Amino acid sequence: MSENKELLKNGKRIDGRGIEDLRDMEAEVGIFKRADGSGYFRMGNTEAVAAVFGPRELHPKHRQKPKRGILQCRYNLTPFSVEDRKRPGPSRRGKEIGKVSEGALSSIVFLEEFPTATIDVYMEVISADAGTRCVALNAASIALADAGVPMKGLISACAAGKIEDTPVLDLKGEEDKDGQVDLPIAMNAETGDITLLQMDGMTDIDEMDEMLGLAVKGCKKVAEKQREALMKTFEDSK
Amino acid sequence: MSENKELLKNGKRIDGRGIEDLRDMEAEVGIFKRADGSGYFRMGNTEAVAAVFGPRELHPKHRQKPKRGILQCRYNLTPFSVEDRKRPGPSRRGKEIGKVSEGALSSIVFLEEFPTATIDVYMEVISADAGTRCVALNAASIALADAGVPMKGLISACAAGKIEDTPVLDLKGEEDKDGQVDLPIAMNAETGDITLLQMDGMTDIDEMDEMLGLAVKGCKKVAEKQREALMKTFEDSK
Amino acid sequence: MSENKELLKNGKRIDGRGIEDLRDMEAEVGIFKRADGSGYFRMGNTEAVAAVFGPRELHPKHRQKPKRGILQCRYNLTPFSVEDRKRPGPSRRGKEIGKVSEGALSSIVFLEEFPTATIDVYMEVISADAGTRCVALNAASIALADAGVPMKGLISACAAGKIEDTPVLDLKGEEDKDGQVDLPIAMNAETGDITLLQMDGMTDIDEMDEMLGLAVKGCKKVAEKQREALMKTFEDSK
Amino acid sequence: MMDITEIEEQAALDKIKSGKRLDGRGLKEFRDIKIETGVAKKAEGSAKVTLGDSKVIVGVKFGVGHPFPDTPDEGILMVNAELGPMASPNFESGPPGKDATELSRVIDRGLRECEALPLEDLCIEEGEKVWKIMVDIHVLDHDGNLMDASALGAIKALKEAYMPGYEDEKVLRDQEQEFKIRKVPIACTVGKIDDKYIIDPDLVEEEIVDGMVTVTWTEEELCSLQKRGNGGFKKDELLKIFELAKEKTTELRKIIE
Amino acid sequence: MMDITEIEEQAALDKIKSGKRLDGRGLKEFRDIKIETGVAKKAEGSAKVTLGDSKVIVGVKFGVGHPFPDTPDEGILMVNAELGPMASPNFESGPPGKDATELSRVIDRGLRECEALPLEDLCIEEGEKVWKIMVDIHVLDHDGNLMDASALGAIKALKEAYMPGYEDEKVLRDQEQEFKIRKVPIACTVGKIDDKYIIDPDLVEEEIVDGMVTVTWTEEELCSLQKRGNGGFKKDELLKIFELAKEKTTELRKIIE
Amino acid sequence: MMDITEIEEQAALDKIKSGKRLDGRGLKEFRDIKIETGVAKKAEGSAKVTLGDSKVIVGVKFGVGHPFPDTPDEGILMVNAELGPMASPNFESGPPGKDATELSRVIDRGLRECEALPLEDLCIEEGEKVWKIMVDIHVLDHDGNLMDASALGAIKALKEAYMPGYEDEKVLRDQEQEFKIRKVPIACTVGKIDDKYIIDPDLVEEEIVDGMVTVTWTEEELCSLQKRGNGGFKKDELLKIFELAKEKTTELRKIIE
Repeated sequence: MSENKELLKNGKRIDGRGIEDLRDMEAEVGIFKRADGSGYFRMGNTEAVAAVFGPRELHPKHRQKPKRGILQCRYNLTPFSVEDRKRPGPSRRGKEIGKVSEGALSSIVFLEEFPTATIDVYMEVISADAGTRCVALNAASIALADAGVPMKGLISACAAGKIEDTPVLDLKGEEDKDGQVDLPIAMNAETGDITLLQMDGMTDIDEMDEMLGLAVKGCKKVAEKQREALMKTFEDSK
Repeated sequence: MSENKELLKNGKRIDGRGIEDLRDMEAEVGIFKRADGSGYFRMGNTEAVAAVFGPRELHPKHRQKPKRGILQCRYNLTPFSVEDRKRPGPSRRGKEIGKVSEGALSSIVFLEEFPTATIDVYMEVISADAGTRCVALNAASIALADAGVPMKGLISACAAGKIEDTPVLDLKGEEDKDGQVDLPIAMNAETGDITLLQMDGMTDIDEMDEMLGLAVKGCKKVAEKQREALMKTFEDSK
Repeated sequence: MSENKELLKNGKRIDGRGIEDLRDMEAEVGIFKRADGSGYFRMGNTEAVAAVFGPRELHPKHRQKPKRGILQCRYNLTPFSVEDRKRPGPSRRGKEIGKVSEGALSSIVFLEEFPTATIDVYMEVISADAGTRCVALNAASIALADAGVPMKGLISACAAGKIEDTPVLDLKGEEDKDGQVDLPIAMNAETGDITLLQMDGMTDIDEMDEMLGLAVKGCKKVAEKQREALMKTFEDSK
Repeated sequence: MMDITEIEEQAALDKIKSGKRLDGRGLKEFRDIKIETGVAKKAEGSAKVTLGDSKVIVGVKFGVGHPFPDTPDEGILMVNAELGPMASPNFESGPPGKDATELSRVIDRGLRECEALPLEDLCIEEGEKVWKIMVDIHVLDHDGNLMDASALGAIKALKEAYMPGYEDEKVLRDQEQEFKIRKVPIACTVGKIDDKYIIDPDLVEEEIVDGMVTVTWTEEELCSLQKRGNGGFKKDELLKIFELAKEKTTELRKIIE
Repeated sequence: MMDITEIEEQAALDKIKSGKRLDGRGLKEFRDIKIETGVAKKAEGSAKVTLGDSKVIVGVKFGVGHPFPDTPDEGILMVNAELGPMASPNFESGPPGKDATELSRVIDRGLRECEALPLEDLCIEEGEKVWKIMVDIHVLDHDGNLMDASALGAIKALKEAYMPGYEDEKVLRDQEQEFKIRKVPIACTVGKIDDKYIIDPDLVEEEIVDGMVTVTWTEEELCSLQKRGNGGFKKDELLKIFELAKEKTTELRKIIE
Repeated sequence: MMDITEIEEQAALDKIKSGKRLDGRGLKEFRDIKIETGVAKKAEGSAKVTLGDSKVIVGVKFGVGHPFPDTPDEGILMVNAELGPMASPNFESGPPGKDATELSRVIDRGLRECEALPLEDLCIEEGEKVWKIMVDIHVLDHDGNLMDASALGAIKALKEAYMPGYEDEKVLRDQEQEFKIRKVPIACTVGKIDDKYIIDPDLVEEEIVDGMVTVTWTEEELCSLQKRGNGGFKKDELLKIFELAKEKTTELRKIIE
């Protein structure tokens, strides 16, 4: 990661945000008919939809676990979500994000209530301007709630990062490209349990402390937006 | 489609045929030992073989239908059937033709007599000089009869088309390449039910009327050839 | 195969070996924990490891044989085992060697004792300097013994070949590349039953007689090395 | 005994035989259609089509590539469709199956046969570099008649698309060049049940029709046909279906333009 | 209890032990062989081999491609075999499995080791463009001994093949240049049952042999060997098998030429 | 009823809660580590790491290829991991799954983020030809904590590797040029069970931890993080884990150098 653009000027970022500001957010619950639960989430120009199917029987049967269900995630970029069209089909990056997303979401679902079953979470990124895995998880989390899956809380995700040696919250595309550190996390906003954590870039423990602090704050704001959308659906359905 | 060759001259086509003439045909039934039914069909330089297996149990089991059997088609060009060698393996074109062939053949088979079963129809094009899907279906249809599958009739297929603004029957290679419309159909020649219909090119309803009329006539002639081949096998086996 | 290097000089080969000499060998049994049996074998700069799993249930079930087990082999070159990195994944060459290895090993295992089961043999070539299939089989054979699979004997393998019109034993890389014939065999050294035999190159029956004679001698020496390694493990485990 | 699906199918069937439909529509009426554009911010053009409860998003991307050997001075059109596991509990992950392949190929032919796109104008360097127009159809929610929804989405996304600049071997997506389509092919799927014809079959209806024909019209010409499903049609029925489709695509054309 | 296959296998076994075969052949006799050429009209050469009830079609296509880096001035030979689901109720669709791969590689080695094809003469532009000869073996009906049938079909199709012209980066298939093969490798598969050797095993016999060896001979030289199946052979048995195969391939050679 | 695995897991859990481990180790102790180099004779660098009963072999190969368009004057690093069926009764053949992909990508990031390799020095011809460094991780025996073993193996194999020569479009592997790595990233995986932290979890422990974090340190800087498994960590726990990993990687660094 290099720094050839001026990303920070008088404490303001290229899009006018302050250091601790998230991009504007939008959330919607229950957007699809066929899925058991579904959700949409947008942060700035990054947006994703998620659909949840299940709990349902897991095939092939030899993969079933007798004492608990499993949660499986598929993360995908639509071909038109990026600058240069992405070839359809699984990518190495997508496989990895699918796996860490399973780790992030499994801990909040009462999987022991669904022995032998699977809960399938499909996330599609519609447009990608940094933070795609966080936005996709935010959509997935409300889709799980929409599906009525028994959950211990909501997962809320956002990234902190470092640009021009300064920790900031929620990188957008140019900041991610020319920034120094990218630190996406996902968190149960009520308990403070961080269930996804990845980091690229060079840093130290003090900076990590600062960036994690920012990210935790960000997740709490994301959680508000998610709850608001869920509440709206709940009210609408009354 | 462009028109840079003279395809019609004094009502005669490049190979001397008139507008309503089919290419010469050849048909043979029962050409293979291992298959439950098999057939060969040729129209001009286009030729195909087909083999039928089943009714037999469908795997994997979760795809079985409790109240009726299914009919599955695989359409394939052999690597040496075309000008430039075709890489082995499924192509998008082949998948689509497989699907419309299933639609064309399923309606004449009493699938409700074979709950949970599959009838597998494999079609291989040996040489391709236009009209491959029709020729392959003609072979498949007699292969189904050869397999003793209970059927409501025979499926007979041929294409009409438009060259130099004139509707003609059964395009051959050069006509297809430089022609304006290609209209392959498959039909139960006894009932007149058209079970495959595709069309490329620009036309209107009047022309469609004319081309469909030609194609229907063509299918009836194909049906005669098919019946003749089946009869011959029947007599041979007496 | 061409002859542009001097491979033989005064009866000595490029590495100083005589015509009937094998390269130096190393063998080790029981090198892995998770596998039911495992082995390592080296001849000169060619080395391979093998792991055996089973007898265990064969999936999918419709492939099970009611009266006997099957033995399945996977032969693979690690990406870094050859000059130019090999792309991971199955190759045509690897598939063929897997198949002939199944033929070579199946005959010495009492497969009739394991109806419906499979014994899976995985062979990985760590470095390839000619004779890889033989070295891999030598490792696989001791891995089978290590797994406690009931066997009629050991399979021992090595290649004979022809360089500068002279039959020699156990080609190394340069000899294989510029040699005239490559003749890998595998043998039950006690009974003299040859269970793998392949040959590339031009030869006649007299030369074959001579080369087979050399290869048979070679296999017997290999068998000694294998037995020594098995004995050592046996003593160690006492 | 009938399961829930069968009961629903039977109800839909009875209703159609009486000249009505379960959701209250007339036989020759489309479900509600909503078309939004600019929905995929990184695409040069995009459209999301909501047809009843079916949802399809189409994105158009421009790229630069080698021309095909037989058309060295023409741009390339690629149409791809994904029917991913998100859209239906019955879909699985993996490469496009028969349904997705048919979907993309029918849309492709609709655009190609009427020469909707000015491919001859999309050559950068003859025999070496031409523009590739990549149309990706992504099905989000499948409640039937994906063909008509996808055809609408594809032509709408193409109408909205701009062409990026190209300089020094680089695609410049912040430069927007005009890109004009020439024809507007529109698909209409007609299903047959006994002697009734229905427009825009939903998922349940797709299961019970005797057969379907997807008919693609430009303003004046028929440019693609695809009979789908298992049943058969008499010649005269087909001619009536083409007429009906012409009438309905004329209606849809107003929404698009 | 034995199922039908087992009963058939037992009958075949008993027969062979008594020196005869179920279909009346002698132990060292091939089934009826029919070879037709020119069967695939778009191929530069083709042959269909009927060996008893086994049917194999082989097509030869020429194309132009990059040479391999280590042989910049030589043409390329590619042999591929497809054992598709048409040929046997036990075959499945998909990429070539172990059997198809072995089949193609044994035929390939038979052609390559004796330098049957004049690959050195097939260079168009050194390091850039050479002819590729693509031999595709397509199994239509599998009743055993595909190896010998395919080897026969491959060499016959190559003998019949012409080489197209090449001008202005285009393959001209209406120009027919002479293309001469130099050797005629022929394969003969010998199976062993107890102390008996059989030639040309059919499908049932392939299941009951102790092992098989496919031996490929040119007029004078042994050019490829492949032991198949599970059993083992003593050295002296092998030498006898090579002799027997030489005798039988000499017979087959007459049919081919 | 509990099966054997569950009994073993329960025993491991009880032990850890009492501050010990089944194999006698302390909570913050690695298993025995053995590193051998030069184990793959055709690789430019290789290392075999034995970590308890886990065994991983890493080979480094150099090749020449096209640079990426956005870094026309930089070499290319590729990291690949294979978790083949040899390493565990539960693994299947096939392309890398989620576990293998995560493994290779975490190792890749560890090397890439701290710029361990002098990629800028590996350009042969700008925009045309650069060196590719291909690091292949091959798991031989899987008894847990493949991440740390693979990271150790990768950096050790790279440290041992030489760079071949390149002349006349050919890679000359008998010429050995110096190739210096700049940083030594080392991974340490820390697992959490209730309020206990363990280092280097074995296979059974990987099943029972609440969660794990793989932390990669160079001498001075944190260069990659990956939380793994299902559980969650409080922010303060994470900071403690990073400290612990720093301490342990400093120990491991001594073995490597």
